[in-house]
Amino acid sequence: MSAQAAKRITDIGPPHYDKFLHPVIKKNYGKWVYHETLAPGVLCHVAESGDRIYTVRAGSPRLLSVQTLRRFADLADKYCGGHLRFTSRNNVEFLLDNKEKIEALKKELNELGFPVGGTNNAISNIVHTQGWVHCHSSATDASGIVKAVMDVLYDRFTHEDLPAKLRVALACCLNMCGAVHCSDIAILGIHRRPPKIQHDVLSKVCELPTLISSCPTGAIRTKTVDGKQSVEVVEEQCMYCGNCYTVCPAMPMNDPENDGISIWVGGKVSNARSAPKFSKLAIPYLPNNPPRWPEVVRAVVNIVDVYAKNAKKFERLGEWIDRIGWPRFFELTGIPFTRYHIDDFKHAGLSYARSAHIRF
Amino acid sequence: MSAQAAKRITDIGPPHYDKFLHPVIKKNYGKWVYHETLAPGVLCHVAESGDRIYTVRAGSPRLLSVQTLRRFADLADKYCGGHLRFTSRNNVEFLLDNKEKIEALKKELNELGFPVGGTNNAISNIVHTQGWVHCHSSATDASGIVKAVMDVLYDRFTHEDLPAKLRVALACCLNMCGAVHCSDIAILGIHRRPPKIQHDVLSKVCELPTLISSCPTGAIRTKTVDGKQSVEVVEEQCMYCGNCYTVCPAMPMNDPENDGISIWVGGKVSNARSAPKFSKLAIPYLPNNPPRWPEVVRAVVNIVDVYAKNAKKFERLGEWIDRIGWPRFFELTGIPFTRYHIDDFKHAGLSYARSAHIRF
Amino acid sequence: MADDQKPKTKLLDELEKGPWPSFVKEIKQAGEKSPVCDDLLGQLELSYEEKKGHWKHGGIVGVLGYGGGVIGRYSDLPDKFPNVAHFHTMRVNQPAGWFYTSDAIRTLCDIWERHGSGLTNMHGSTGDIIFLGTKTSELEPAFKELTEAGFDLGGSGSAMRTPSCCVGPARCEWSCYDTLKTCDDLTRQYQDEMHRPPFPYKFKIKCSGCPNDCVASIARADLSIIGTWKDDIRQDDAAVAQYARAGLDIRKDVCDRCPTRCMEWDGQKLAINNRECVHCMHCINVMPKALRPGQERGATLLIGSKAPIVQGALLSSVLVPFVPENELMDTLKELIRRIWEFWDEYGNNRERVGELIQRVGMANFLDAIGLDPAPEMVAAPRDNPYIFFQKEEAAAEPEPAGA
Amino acid sequence: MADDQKPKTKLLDELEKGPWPSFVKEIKQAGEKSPVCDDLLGQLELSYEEKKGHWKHGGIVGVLGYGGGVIGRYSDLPDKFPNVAHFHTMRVNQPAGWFYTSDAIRTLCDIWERHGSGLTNMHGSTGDIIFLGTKTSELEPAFKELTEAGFDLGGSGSAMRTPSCCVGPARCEWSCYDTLKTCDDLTRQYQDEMHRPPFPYKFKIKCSGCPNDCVASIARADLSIIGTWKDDIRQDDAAVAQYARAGLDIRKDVCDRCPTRCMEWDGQKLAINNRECVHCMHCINVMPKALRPGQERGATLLIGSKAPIVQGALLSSVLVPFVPENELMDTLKELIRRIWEFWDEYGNNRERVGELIQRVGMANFLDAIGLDPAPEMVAAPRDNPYIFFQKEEAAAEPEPAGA
Ligand code: SRM
Ligand code: SRM
Ligand code: SRM
Ligand code: SRM
Ligand code: SF4
Ligand code: SF4
Ligand code: SF4
Ligand code: SF4
Ligand code: SF4
Ligand code: SF4
Ligand code: SF4
Ligand code: SF4
Repeated sequence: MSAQAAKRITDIGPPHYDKFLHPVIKKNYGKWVYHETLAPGVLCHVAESGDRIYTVRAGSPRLLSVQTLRRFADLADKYCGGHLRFTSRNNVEFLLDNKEKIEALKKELNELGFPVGGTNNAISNIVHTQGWVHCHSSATDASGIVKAVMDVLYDRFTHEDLPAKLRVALACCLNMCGAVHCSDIAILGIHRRPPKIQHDVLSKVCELPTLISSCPTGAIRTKTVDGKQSVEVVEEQCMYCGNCYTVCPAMPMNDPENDGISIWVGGKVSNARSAPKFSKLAIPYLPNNPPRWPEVVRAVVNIVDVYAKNAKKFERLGEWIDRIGWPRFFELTGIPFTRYHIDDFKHAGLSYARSAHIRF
Repeated sequence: MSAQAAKRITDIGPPHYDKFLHPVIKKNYGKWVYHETLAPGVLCHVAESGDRIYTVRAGSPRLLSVQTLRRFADLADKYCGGHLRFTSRNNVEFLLDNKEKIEALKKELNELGFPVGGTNNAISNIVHTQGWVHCHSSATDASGIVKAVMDVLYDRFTHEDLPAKLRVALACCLNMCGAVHCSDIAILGIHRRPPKIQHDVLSKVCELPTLISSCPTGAIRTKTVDGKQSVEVVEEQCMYCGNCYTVCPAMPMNDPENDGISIWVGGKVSNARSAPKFSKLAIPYLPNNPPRWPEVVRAVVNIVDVYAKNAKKFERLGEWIDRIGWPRFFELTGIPFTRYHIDDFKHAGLSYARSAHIRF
Repeated sequence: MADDQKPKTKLLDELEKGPWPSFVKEIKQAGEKSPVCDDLLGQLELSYEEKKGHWKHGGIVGVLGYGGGVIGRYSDLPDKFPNVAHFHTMRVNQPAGWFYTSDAIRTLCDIWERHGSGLTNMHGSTGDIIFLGTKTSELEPAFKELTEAGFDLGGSGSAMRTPSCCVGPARCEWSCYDTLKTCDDLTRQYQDEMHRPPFPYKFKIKCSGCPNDCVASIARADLSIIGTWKDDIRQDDAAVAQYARAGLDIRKDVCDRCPTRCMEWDGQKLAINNRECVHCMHCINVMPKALRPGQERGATLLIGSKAPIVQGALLSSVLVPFVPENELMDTLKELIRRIWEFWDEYGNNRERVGELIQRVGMANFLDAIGLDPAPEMVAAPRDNPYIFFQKEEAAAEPEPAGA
Repeated sequence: MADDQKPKTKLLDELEKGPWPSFVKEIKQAGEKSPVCDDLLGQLELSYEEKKGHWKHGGIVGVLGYGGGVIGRYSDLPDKFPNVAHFHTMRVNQPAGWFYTSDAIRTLCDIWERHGSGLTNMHGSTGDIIFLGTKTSELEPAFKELTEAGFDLGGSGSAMRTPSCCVGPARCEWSCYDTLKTCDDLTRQYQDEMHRPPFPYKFKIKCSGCPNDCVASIARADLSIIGTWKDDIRQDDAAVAQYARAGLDIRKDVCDRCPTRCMEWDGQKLAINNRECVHCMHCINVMPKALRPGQERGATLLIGSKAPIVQGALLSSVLVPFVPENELMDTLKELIRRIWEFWDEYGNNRERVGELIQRVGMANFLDAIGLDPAPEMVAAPRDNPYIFFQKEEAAAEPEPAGA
């Protein structure tokens, strides 16, 4: 090792992107005029100069071994002069300047088990989180459900046959690291029982004022248990958000019998046509049923299918529901409407139907 | 007096409406097919039977002397077989079965000083409240402002030349007896200083717990003043709603220097096209300037004129603003946008612009 | 009172000018017979000068056996304006739809000239006939004459208020239920609740025959009854064509303004996708000769609107999406009973029913009054994941049908 | 490790089947070289059997001098799965736009094979390269090799997070500012705030080149930078006509879906009323060859989005309607400084900046950071009359211009 390398380097940030850009991109940076889709997963961007850059997008499980990454690197070398990128939904994109090489690349990717697609009105990758693979908070797994769902939605990834983009996201607890709250379909891990308080250690590992103020509904009160300072949870006021556990390990939420999945629909992020919107509750609870979560898969596929069949061109899922109305959404999907669908948190009143606009 | 009359009669309710209906109405009750407008203020409803009932609507100050009422009764006798009604906006309607008599009736009404109009896309009467004529709560007068405004909007009452209906309402305090909160233009009396507490009588005339809990922002705290149980108001937390005064006379709000008028726009009640909506703040404060409140009159007329000039056919004021956006509304009307326009009450966050939809 | 004794009303006199009918003229006119009006004018002129009101806070007065219907009012300058030292108003149940004969009007005038200021509001914001200003001693005599003439008082305080209704079937082709009958029936049904305040706070009912909502029920009534229809809009194609010929731009003015865009006009034929119609009335309003509400009629019931105090204004929200006209009265009575029962038990002092629902949550309210949750009740399902699962359900949830 | 020692993963094996690429395969593949992965699989299989996670709550670990960038993670069954007794992740700043060369990828792989599980997330939800699982003793060596290779850690805890950006000008014709440069500049600028948690809570920045918002900035960033333009949409009429000829129904698919209906298509010519355009991108998305954003480009700055905990999810809301591209970096730096100053002083522990604004009110926040209120900041002005008038203003209000 050199003398310089021995010095501890800090606060340098990432390598400058410039080093990693494809030469065609570097040359035409900011000078793109339009794009075309050549096939699902294959885009062509045309620059003012007339130059073209081709993109081949492949689905990824996001959780990648170095072995697979090296295989991607090899493909990039073979087809792209060593250039690739990842997308904001964790797909991998190969950047080519030679249209002729596209088919061969697609073939190799398919052989390696990486489907090409996810563009335009396909279902793209499911943005997701850690689940049982790496997080202490999870009410469910992440990668397993994603795999089970995408196995069944596979053709929706490789074909662009939906009325519009459809974004699925998953978060394994209410912290929502997958930021699922604005997704066409959100799969959200939830608890359904209050924390089980570990009175014996609580005051040792947690700060009581922080703990008490962490509860959005004020359900936590101090209590002395067996002579030790601890807390109690007013069960009626607890809606199982787990925020107390985030600040205090002595409030574990895990409960195999009661943890599970809720399904949310109709959110979006883009400003295209309608403003961004939050996803709304479709199904309050489905059980955790590893390894393939059949109830969850069925629920998601059902919603996708009903949407695909009924929505008009350019209607995102939430825009479709806005047109047909929520009653019809529940009718068409066969999902029961329950007391849980009616908001009762802070702004609940604003979610009531405050007009006589009704479809029969 | 007869023996029967001597007995105290109670709980009989109003006379049955049936007794008061015009014979043509009685005959065609529930059997109307369509209507036409013959002139501003003059409607013709056609029944299945082919019968027609003609309505002549006249503007009223609502505060009516028995003398004027008797004059209305005389007109009803002369032209309507004794039949008249009032509208939900306090206009008077004469009901005729003879088209020929309409012009003569209109002429008499005009001579008596009662304008005919208020239908369709005219500005109808201003729904209003008591003001200094009869209420203890008022931050302003009611009838005086209505008179001053309608004097200037007179032609808008007698002509139907607006893009759509335009409803003006006035309430003299935040209790909003005029229910102005869903009006195209709302004129609302407001206070701008906290109550002046009468410590000497407070505990005698008011219940402290009721008083304290009456404050929407929790601004009222118990305090002992000169040895007497009383309260204090945390000034920073008081937004001058006057609810404490409603429950406790020892908290008067009146303040000639600071009381005045705020102007709200874009509300509606009907479900036609868009859902009902609340009026939104346009001008936070205008001074009380009796007898003719010139600032208020100018403000209302300005908004009406800008709307009349810019809105499309069938666009209610709020629908017009929805299309052009609030920034343009403030630009076109020349009204300054201030910190007061930004909500800071319960649901404030939901009123922020949560999209990148911006007009430049 | 001699003319030169009349109060000087320099400011108010300004309001006799101008084309709109003048309330000052009305007061002066009544003043010709009633000295009360002179003092009213005097005090009002003072208010105009000082920019503040001169009425004292409330005061409970009324007629024998009634807890409501009169608003007590006292001048804070009784020495200066002795004739309005007392100046109470009486709220009188209006006849449904505000229909009168000239005789009825004259009867009312006579009573109020004898026992009050001779000033009225036709009508108050809630809908009552307002007899504006009298003294305590005249309340009972006025009441006696009123009831003898077939009139009765309305509500005030923590009581039911006089229901009101739009002109409806009496003169409107769009009325989807009998608003006058409903309003009248309800007024009669709840005389006791109106006259003997039994509630945590006031309760208002308003009846509109169709979604145009000409009595503003959705903004101003604890219970809003809005007529609507369930089947298809009745359509007369010939009349549609006639509107087009007469110059109406059907695509722009009708189809493009339909909130769900469920109408198509191809230049020849208007096609309405009635399954997507939200019954907003717009197309019918624009083409009254060509389009009419369907024939399966009834009403939507909505709950909870009110003015801003305390927790912000509310609009009523859907409680029962559709009640057929012939079931309306029975449904209303049963529902009102259950709502009042719940409100009685759980409502705080001065808490309107809409505020109570906000506080306890719609789902709990529905439980309490025995209604099932329906998606029509919400603009959208919840967007926050803060669900209070019911104890018995956790650990034993069946898979929902649609899953 | 011999093959027969591999853990039995009956349930997980099911997830090797099916067409979508399998994360189980990935773990097994990495397991060929790293025993860590076997224990990960073993513990995960147990989670699948028991339907619960087996990680302990948090734990603070890191590299020297940094307070963030590593997520401490410990198994709650360390005896059973000793190789994942520690299983920390390292968050590594991704290069802007997630562009790599094959060499860079290989470098990362080599480092992580040497010092960790050989498992990654490409990428984490915030955008970092995630090195998934290593033990405490390997953190510092891994860090050393990373920095030597030109990489650095991202943020965690109450710190700035690695900003992220859409592909922008690198490959998108719609980018209205240089998202990569902005993202890279910001990442470099705030290395200190990223590595030494100075805040009440986390702070995220995301950069999207246009309102399509391909990095979901409006939903997932405390500061959302969304490209937009101020002048007219560039329009190529010939290309419009070509779309029409090719079968696009311009009226239905473009004009009727424009949120403000500011476009007219008469079958020949497309007319856009650009004053009413809200820059939603729809028409441009549908006709990329015919329509393009204007040339007066820049960005809208929005503030405050976040996930639901504690007071409900937030979307970012408009803070600065438009910053020209050439002023963007300076404006951002100044604004961020002021925002952080205010948040530092007034933010509660674990209070995101969006929550703080909700708590103190937007107007007060604007005052504090020195911005004037603008109507673009609100969807609509307030609808409740609960206005806190400022003391000095009451009693001395000038008449507003428009009155
Ligand atoms: C590569 C990527 C950006 C990146 O830096 O990684 C990207 C790239 C493009 N987006 Fe995107 N978007 C990307 C994530 C997003 C996201 C973020 C997300 O999904 O989390 C959104 C917001 C989604 C939402 O609203 O929930 C997004 C909303 C759009 C839209 C608006 C769609 C709509 O109608 O709502 C367009 C326009 C269109 O597709 O017509 C769009 C259009 C495009 C175009 C066509 C832009 C262009 O001219 O190059 C690019 C290829 C489109 C495609 O995939 O069909 N892109 N795009 C992201 C690919 C993710 C993936 O692997 O699938
Ligand atoms: C007489 C009255 C009912 C009553 O029982 O007294 C009434 C009567 C009619 N209304 Fe109304 N409306 C009456 C108050 C209302 C109100 C309530 C209010 O103003 O406080 C509303 C809700 C206003 C709002 O949204 O803020 C109302 C919203 C409508 C609408 C919907 C207008 C819209 O586009 O939003 C229509 C339809 C139309 O005009 O095209 C309508 C239509 C009608 C029709 C044409 C119905 C018919 O076929 O007979 C009637 C004559 C119309 C006219 O005045 O132009 N009426 N109408 C009320 C007259 C008040 C007045 O003196 O001006
Ligand atoms: C007379 C009338 C105004 C008018 O000029 O027409 C009126 C006058 C008063 N109202 Fe009202 N309200 C009148 C209709 C309304 C309406 C409109 C409506 O009913 O459609 C509202 C808004 C709708 C609602 O109920 O929310 C209304 C909302 C209030 C409130 C606020 C209630 C609330 O829950 O927010 C108060 C305060 C209170 O009850 O303590 C109030 C209180 C009052 C009091 C009794 C003053 C008080 O604080 O005690 C006023 C007596 C004035 C006087 O001396 O004559 N008045 N009040 C209306 C009744 C006439 C009638 O019976 O026909
Ligand atoms: C790794 C990652 C999920 C992933 O699989 O990609 C992640 C993982 C964790 N997040 Fe997250 N968050 C991750 C992106 C997000 C996002 C999405 C985003 O940044 O766009 C969000 C929603 C957006 C937001 O910030 O609001 C998010 C909202 C949270 C929250 C809730 C914060 C809030 O204000 O509501 C917590 C709770 C906390 O901070 O105490 C949280 C906490 C956590 C912790 C540290 C668990 C905890 O309670 O301490 C998780 C560590 C898991 C582990 O062991 O690896 N994570 N977290 C993401 C970071 C990777 C990266 O650096 O690229
Ligand atoms: S969503 Fe919850 S469980 Fe999943 S990674 Fe984030 S904090 Fe952990
Ligand atoms: S889980 Fe959430 S609601 Fe329940 S006690 Fe903990 S913080 Fe409070
Ligand atoms: S609005 Fe206020 S001041 Fe006016 S009548 Fe009603 S309670 Fe009295
Ligand atoms: S005026 Fe309103 S905010 Fe002020 S102290 Fe009284 S009740 Fe509270
Ligand atoms: S509410 Fe409907 S039915 Fe009643 S008068 Fe108005 S338009 Fe006619
Ligand atoms: S009533 Fe309204 S929603 Fe129904 S078709 Fe007519 S315009 Fe459309
Ligand atoms: S956000 Fe806009 S500029 Fe960025 S990639 Fe998406 S479409 Fe292109
Ligand atoms: S960008 Fe959106 S708002 Fe602007 S013209 Fe196009 S479709 Fe309409």
